Amino acid sequence: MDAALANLLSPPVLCFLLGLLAGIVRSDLEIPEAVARSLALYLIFSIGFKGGVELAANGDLRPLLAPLLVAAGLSLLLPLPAFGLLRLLTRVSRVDAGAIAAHYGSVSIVTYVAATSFLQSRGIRFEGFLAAVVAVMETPAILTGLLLARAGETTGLDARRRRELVHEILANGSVVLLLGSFTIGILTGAEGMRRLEPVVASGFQGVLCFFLLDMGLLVARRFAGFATMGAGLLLFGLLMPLLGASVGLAAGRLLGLSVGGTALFATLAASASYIAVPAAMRLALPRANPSLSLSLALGITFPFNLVVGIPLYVAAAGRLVG
Amino acid sequence: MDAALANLLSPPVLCFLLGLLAGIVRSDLEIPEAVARSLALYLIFSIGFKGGVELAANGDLRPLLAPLLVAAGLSLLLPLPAFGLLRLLTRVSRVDAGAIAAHYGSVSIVTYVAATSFLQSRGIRFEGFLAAVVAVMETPAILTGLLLARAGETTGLDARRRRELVHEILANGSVVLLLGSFTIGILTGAEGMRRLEPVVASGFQGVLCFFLLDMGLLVARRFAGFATMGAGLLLFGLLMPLLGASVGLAAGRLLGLSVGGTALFATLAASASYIAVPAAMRLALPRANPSLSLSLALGITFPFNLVVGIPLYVAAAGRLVG
Amino acid sequence: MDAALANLLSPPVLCFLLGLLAGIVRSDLEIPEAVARSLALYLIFSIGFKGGVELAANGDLRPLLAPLLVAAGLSLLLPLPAFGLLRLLTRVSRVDAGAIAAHYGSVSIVTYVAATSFLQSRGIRFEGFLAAVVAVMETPAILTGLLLARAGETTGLDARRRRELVHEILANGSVVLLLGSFTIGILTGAEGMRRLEPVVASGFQGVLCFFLLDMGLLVARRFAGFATMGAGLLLFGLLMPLLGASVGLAAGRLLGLSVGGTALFATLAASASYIAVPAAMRLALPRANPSLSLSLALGITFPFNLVVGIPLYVAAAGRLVG
Amino acid sequence: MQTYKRKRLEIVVEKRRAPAVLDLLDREPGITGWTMLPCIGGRGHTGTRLPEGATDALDTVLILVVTSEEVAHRTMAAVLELLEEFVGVVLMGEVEVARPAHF
Amino acid sequence: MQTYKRKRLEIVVEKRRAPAVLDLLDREPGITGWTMLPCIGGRGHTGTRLPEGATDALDTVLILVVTSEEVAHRTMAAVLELLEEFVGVVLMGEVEVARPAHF
Amino acid sequence: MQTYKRKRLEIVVEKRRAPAVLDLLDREPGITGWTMLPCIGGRGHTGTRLPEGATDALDTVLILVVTSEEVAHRTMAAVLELLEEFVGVVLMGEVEVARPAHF
Ligand SMILES: Nc1ncnc2c1ncn2[C@@H]1O[C@H](COP(=O)(O)O)[C@@H](O)[C@H]1O
Ligand SMILES: Nc1ncnc2c1ncn2[C@@H]1O[C@H](COP(=O)(O)O)[C@@H](O)[C@H]1O
Ligand SMILES: Nc1ncnc2c1ncn2[C@@H]1O[C@H](COP(=O)(O)O)[C@@H](O)[C@H]1O
Ligand code: NA
Ligand code: NA
Ligand code: NA
Repeated sequence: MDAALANLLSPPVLCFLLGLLAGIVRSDLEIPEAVARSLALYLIFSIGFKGGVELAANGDLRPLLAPLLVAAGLSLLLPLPAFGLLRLLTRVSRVDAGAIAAHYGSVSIVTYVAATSFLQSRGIRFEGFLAAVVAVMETPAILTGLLLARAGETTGLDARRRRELVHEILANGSVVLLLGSFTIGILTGAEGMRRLEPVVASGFQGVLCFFLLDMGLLVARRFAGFATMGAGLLLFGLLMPLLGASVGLAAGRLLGLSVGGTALFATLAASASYIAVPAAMRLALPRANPSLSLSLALGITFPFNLVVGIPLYVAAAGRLVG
Repeated sequence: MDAALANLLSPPVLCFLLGLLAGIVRSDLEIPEAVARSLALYLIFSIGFKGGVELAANGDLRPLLAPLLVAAGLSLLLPLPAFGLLRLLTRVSRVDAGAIAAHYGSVSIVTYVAATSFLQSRGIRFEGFLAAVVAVMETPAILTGLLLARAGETTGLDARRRRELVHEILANGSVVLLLGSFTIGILTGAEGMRRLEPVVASGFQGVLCFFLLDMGLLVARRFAGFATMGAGLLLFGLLMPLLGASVGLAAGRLLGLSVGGTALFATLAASASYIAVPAAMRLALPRANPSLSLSLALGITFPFNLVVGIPLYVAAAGRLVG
Repeated sequence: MDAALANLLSPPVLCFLLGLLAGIVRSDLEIPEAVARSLALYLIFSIGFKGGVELAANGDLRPLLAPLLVAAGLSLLLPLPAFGLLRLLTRVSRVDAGAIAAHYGSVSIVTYVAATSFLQSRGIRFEGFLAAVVAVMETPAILTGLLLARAGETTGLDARRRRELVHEILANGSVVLLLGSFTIGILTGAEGMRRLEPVVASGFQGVLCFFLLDMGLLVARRFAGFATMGAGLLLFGLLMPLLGASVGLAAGRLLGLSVGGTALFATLAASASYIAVPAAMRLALPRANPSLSLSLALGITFPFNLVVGIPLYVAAAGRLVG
Repeated sequence: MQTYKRKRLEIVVEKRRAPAVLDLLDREPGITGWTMLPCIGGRGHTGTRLPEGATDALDTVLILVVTSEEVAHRTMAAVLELLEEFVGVVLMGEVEVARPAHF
Repeated sequence: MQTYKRKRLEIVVEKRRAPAVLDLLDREPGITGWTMLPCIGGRGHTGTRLPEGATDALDTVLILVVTSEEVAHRTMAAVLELLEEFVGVVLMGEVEVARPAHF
Repeated sequence: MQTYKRKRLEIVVEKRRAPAVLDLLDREPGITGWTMLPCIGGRGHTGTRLPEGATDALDTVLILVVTSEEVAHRTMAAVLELLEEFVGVVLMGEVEVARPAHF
């Protein structure tokens, strides 16, 4: 309870709520796109780099393997229950259900960032390699979502489209930046941190605040689409993160992660992508309706996780692991 | 004198002069619009947040009420002498005079920011609630300007336009951001400041410098329009801030504000809006010529206040209050 | 060797390589143009301002004169061997050869910035006035390149075009910003630095990293053009910096500069412009192919200097001067 | 390639009026789509506009609509009525498309 | 001023598909150039797109090509085939130019 | 809706040459306005241009002018003369407007 309130009254969440409010009253407040996207790149770079530096400090890369494999597995498998739930609760087409399922198997980097910020403010530590876990969870879900969407079709993707898709999955900008900055963190270690600290560490909370302000504006704009979406979809947007978080908590516990690490694993499983997957879906499933999945991932699941989910998952991880 | 020189030789003012010079020699120096606008949002957020934190530290919200009421009153009333002066000194149309008067009743956030920076560099403190005063002064002037411009017209705005206008006044982006960040500052207090300090406080002077560099470029571009504007208008752009400042000084003194607070009150009254009001005027008085009011507010009054006005008002406040 | 490895494993160079890699695998990673250009302005402002502050601390402006004159001379003369080499090694037209020669007589500010960052990380000091040297070297080369390109033509530029060109050379954005911030540094000195330190100094390394990430992406995009460019041009892109560096080392030694100063002089002479000169060339030699010179300056010489050249020039300066 | 004639409307309005214009387009059943492009300056009866770092109050956009002749005429009239005294121009041109059902 | 008739193609596609379209244009010898403009929103059969701070996945661009009638028809067909099930529209209009060799 | 015929000029030039073109337009009394749009790339006789983070030297813009036939011809010739050896293209098309006095 106390943690939930602390989360609610933290500058990042308040900035999100401010953006949400501004959007709801249709204020003309607007963060230019070019800047908002650059702030996202900054956040990705920062968590990757800090994770790498942290890992370099411990020196031991072995404990990385199991979490990475489990994470990739989660990303591959979570679209299955998501797809099932969608077919059960809603009447969206198979193609749209596959596309949405892919978003939920993947992860939201900003939700992860907000969770690390929450942990830090509570003084809870977590494993540095989790930045790599984020990267590894971003894209496998795209494959499953695609197979689900195309199942029953006689013609698959032709060879060129398949090549393009594999490329899109491997060379996705946020994956490359996250793994790249993680590697730079490992290679440059404490000395690198000394040089970049004022930007990647001191500036982090402030940038997160501005970025979440913009997220609030974007989320509010999504609300308009809810009227035509149906209660089943909205319900899915709330149930799926809880289901994902449960699986994530179990996985974190099995892997023997710390309280913070388990909470982050849960947060990742609970979150839905709105950067990497939408881009890949335009190529993989161009006929899927992009507004539908964005409205769910951005309009429902993101605010739910940010405001309610994160403190919940941290509390649950505390009980389960602590 | 000494203060005037210190102001002139401070990095923010020198950056403004550099931008001005670059603009006058028609250099191709250019700060991309998206970034300049984001820097403005940063400045607004910072002064709101810092004001809120300051207020939270004192704990007492009561002394806020009188200054806010007086400020709103000033914003409502200052357009009257402005309109009068314009009709006296110039031959602009009634519509344009109303629009310009609205700009001068409202305030320039960047001028305010520059004034706080000047006070800080001189070690003069001021009341935290002044950030809220800024927000409260932004929009009432729009109403008065509109009434002045439309007086004599038989048909007012129709119901839909009136609704749109009220919305524009209340949901104006800079007002929402300023009041929002002020509230976040109050809610998160010292702990919030600890988290955002590197961005909202340490970075402030540097960002202000870059922003003023861009302002210099914009102001220089306005100079081209002066040729066609007539001496009366230019005179108005210099007289009106002095008149506003006098009223502001008196108000500050009556309200029992500190030297810094009185100087800021004067600065606000002396300044003219070029963010909030131009936006509202496009809706309220679409036939008003936007270049005219921007050339005055941005091209004359802003540089006058920045270079000459601020140290003057601070000195006057020192005499009056100190 | 050790220095070369340290350079290679520094965050800025690793960020460049990450961008290069992302570009080569055709990742969709992309830093918005508006932001990338603003980061460049930040870097220019920072080195100018820091140079000015440093100079103000020493107080003595006399030692400036000789280096500035020599620098301007270098910029004027280096296009001559560049032009000769191009005619010898390649079959580009006279106009293109003149345009390319102008780029190589001028300097790359980002290369200079990376070199100062390298020096700082090794604890090697350098003269503050070098920021002014950069400014002075930016544009004289344009004149020589133009004369070389137009030699043999009976009709020169007409009077209006000549005026436009002189204006472009004197009022070039990066020159104005560099000299302006240098002057602001001199005028505000230590007190100015105290106010801007968190932005211009602490943030420097981080911003440089992001900017070089973008440079990597841009350089990779240039690689596509190499196929059609011919080995002679590529060779020129590697030989010319070595030739320039040798001249620069000799000049630094003659001027009695420190090890750091000599290394920076060499770096400047070795580097090729891709900000100021391309802009001027569009006016001076509109028929020159801009992709050709940008591919050379950005695609070959810039990465060569960044990764191999800088540590080499520093080592050479150490032998020659230390 | 077989093509079909349609009308191409171009509407230049202030960015802040664009939502009202788009609402109008979205309410006209004959219109299947539109495309919006940013402008970086303009001149007209209300003076010259160039990009301002400080405020986006004067920004304009260009909205492109391809539709049938009948709908185009109706829409042109409706947009001009909506704009009323506000800033803006509406242009109508000819265009050919290959997938007639799409427009 | 003497002018010559050409065709003016406008292609609206997702930014991520633009490289494929530009490749196609660059491979067609009859085409001497193109111009690409950014869009800040659009509506079509795949719903409404407005600028997103978080992702550029839905961004679109407008590509303008001026060329001869014959090449224009060929290109229109080729672009529509390339787009296949992807998002996008292709428009063809008339235009006059003064330097016929340039296009 | 009653409409009136006008000409629609499109001028693609380097951003750094745009002020010269706009000056020319502002000096022609027959022209009541123009609209400028940003480009994010282009190809022509001077090669391919794509956005550069480092320099805006190669940026281009598209300037749109609606005016009478006579003025359009005069302006097309004047712009081409101004551009001389500089980069750029000028296109002329047909357009209909509803408020003839505005153009
Ligand atoms: N003749 C014209 N040709 C092209 N664009 C125009 C023309 N007249 C006006 N515009 C555009 O429409 C906007 C508003 O025009 P106005 O309402 O006349 O001030 C201007 O800022 C231009 O972008
Ligand atoms: N009728 C139309 N008029 C103008 N632009 C259109 C039209 N239909 C579609 N578009 C543009 O083409 C994009 C893709 O359309 P669609 O493939 O139908 O979703 C839209 O986002 C619009 O930018
Ligand atoms: N055929 C064309 N169609 C459309 N745009 C063109 C064409 N040719 C040139 N352009 C545009 O005009 C610019 C300058 O062309 P150029 O002077 O031929 O290099 C190019 O970068 C394009 O943006
Ligand atoms: Na997930
Ligand atoms: Na005022
Ligand atoms: Na050089």
